[in-house]
Amino acid sequence: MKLLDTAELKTLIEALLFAAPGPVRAGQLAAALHPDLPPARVSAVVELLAEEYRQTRRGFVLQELAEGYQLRTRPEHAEYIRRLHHSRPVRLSRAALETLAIIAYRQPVTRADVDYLRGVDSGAVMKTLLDRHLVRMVGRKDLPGRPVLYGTGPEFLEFFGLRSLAELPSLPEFNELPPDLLEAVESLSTAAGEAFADQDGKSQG
Amino acid sequence: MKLLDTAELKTLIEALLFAAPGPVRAGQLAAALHPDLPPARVSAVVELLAEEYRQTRRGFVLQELAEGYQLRTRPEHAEYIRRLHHSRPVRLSRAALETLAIIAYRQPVTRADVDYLRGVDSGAVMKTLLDRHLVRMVGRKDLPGRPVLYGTGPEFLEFFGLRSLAELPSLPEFNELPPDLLEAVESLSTAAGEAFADQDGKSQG
Amino acid sequence: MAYHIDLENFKGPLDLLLHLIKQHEMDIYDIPIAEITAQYLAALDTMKSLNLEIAGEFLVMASTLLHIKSRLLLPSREAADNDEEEVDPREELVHRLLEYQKYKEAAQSLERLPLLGRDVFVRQIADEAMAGNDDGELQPVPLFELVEALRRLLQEPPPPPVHEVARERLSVAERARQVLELLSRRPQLPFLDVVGLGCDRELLIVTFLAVLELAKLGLVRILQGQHHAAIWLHAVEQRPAAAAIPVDEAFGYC
Repeated sequence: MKLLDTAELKTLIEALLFAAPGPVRAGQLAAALHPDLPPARVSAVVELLAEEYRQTRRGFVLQELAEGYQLRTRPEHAEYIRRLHHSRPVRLSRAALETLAIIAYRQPVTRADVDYLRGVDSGAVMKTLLDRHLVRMVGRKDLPGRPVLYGTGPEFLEFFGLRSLAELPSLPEFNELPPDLLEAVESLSTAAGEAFADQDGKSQG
Repeated sequence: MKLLDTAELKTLIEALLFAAPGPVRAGQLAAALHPDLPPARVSAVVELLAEEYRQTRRGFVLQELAEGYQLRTRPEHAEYIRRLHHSRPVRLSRAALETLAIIAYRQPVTRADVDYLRGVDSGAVMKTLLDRHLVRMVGRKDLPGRPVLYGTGPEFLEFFGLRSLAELPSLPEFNELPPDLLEAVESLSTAAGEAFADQDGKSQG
Repeated sequence: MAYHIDLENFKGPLDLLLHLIKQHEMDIYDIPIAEITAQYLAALDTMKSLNLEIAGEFLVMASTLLHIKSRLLLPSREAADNDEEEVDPREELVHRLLEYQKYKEAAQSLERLPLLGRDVFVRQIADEAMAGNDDGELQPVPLFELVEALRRLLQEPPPPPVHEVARERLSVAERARQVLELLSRRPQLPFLDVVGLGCDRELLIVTFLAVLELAKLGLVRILQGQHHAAIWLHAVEQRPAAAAIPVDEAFGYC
C-alpha cells in the first residue's frame, strides 16, 4: 500500500466525513485510510480542510467535537434548510404505511387490533395518520371500556386515487401469500381483539 | 428579500444538498431559497457546482437522479468508507440480479413471465426484491386470475444511480429479435406459466 | 468421464444448458439435440451421484429435451403430409436460451453499475426525524405499496410479548406433543409453519414455549442456514420421544 499525499488525503477525509453517520476521531479516519498513517497526520490534514472550507465559503463547516470531527451546515443557513424540509414532500414512514394498511383493510378496528397485528405500539403513528386525516375515528366498539374504532376517511381515498374502498386491491386474490396463512391471520386478529378487550375489562374491574 | 448572486447560490445549494435526506429537485431548491428564483437558474448553478466538484477533486460528486440532485461519494472511495463503517458491501445474489434485470427491461411483467424466462421458480428472490423496494407491484394483468404485474420504482433508479430507465445499459441483442418473435415468446411464456401452475396442482393432488 | 461442473452454481436448467453449449462449442442456432441431451442427462447423473437434490425444473427440462429429440427422429414426411411448413422442434428452446442469455448478460452489466451502499454512499440522515412530525405535503404513495405493507406484516407473525402471561387453554406439554407429532411425519419443518399457523395469540405463545422446551429436552433441534434465514425445526431420532415430555407442572407453567 503506497502512502497517500496531502491532496489525496484531503479528498479521502472529506469523503469519509461526508459519509459518516456521526463524529469520527482522527484515529478512526487513519485506520480506515492506511495501516501506517499516524492519526497526527490526519489531524493536520483535517485542519487544512477546515481552513479551506472557511475560505471558499462551502455550504458546510468542519467542526471538532468531543467525539471527533463532523461536517455540519452553517447556522446562518438554518432557515433555508428548514424551508427545504417543509417544501420537500414527506414520505410516509414504513410504520405509517403498515398501520394504514391494517386500518384500511380491517376497518373498523381498535388501537389494540392494530398494535397486536404490528406487534408494536402504534400510538405515535396513529397520531400522525389522524393529524393527516388519512385515518379517523368512526365509532366505539361495544365492549367493556368502549374502545374507539378507527377507519379511513375521504382523504385516504384521495391520497391513493380511489373512488371508493371497494377499489382497494382485494386481499384473498393476493397470491404472494399462502391462503392458509392468510386465513390464520384473519382469525388471529379477531381472536386477539376479543382477548385484548377481555383483558382490558378485567384489569379495570 | 434581495436576490442571491451566483457565489451565494452555490454555497446555499451545497448546504441544502448536504442537509437533504434524499434527492432534491431544482424546483424544491428554488422554493427554499427565494420566492422569485426560477428553477432553471438553480439548475444552471447546480451544473457549475457539479463541474467544480469534478475539477477540485472533492470527496463527493453531484449526481442527477430521477428524483432530483444528490451528493454521493465516488466509487473509488468505497473501500475506505466501508472500512470506516466496518460494513460489508451491499450484495445482490446472481439470481436476484437476473430477476431484477428481467423486471427492469421487460416491465411490467408477471411472476409467471419471470419464472419462464429464468426457467426456475423466483418466489424467494422476488420477496427479497420487494422487501428492498427494488421491485414493486405496478398493477394487474387483464388475464384469468388477474396476476400481479411487477416493475421497478424510484428506489431502483436511486440504487443504480440512474436518471431514468433509458439510462439502463443497452442489451446487445435486445433489438435484434424481430417483434413477431418477441410476441411468440410472450405468448409462450404465458402458456408456460399456466402449464406450471397446472403441474403444481397435479403434483400436490 | 469426468464432469468438472460445480452444479450448485447453476441457477436453473437454462443456465446449465447454456454452459454445456458453450463448453462443447455448439452452435446455439443449430443445437445438436442428441448430444446436448446426453450431456445434460450426464450432468443430472453427476448431481444424483453427489446426492444433490435435483429441483423439479431440471427434470422438466430433461423431458423437454427428450421430447424434442424424439420429434426430430420422426420422418419429416408426416409434417409434409399436413401441408404445413415444418417447424423446427428446437425453436422454442433456442428462443428461451437466447432470451435467458440476454438477461444473464443484462444482470452482469447491472452489477457493474455503481451501486448505492456498495460503491457509492450518501449522507446518513435520520429520515424519521422529519417524516413523523412534519406538516409538509405528503409524497404520493402508489396503491400497491399499501398492499405490500400489509403483505410484509402478514408474513411475519407478531412477536410474542414478554409482559403478558398466557392463560392456557392448551398446555405447553400438550402442544409439545403435537409439534413432535408433526415432526414424526416430516423430519424437518420451517419454524414459521409451526408457530405461524397458530390460530390465536395464546396458542402462538404456547407453541413458542413448547418448541423451546422440546429443544431444551433435546427432542428437536432449531437450526438456521444463515443469519436472517428461515429457521427450521429438526426432529431428533429418539423414540418414543413423546414419553420424554413431562406434564406442565414439571415445566413450571402453572
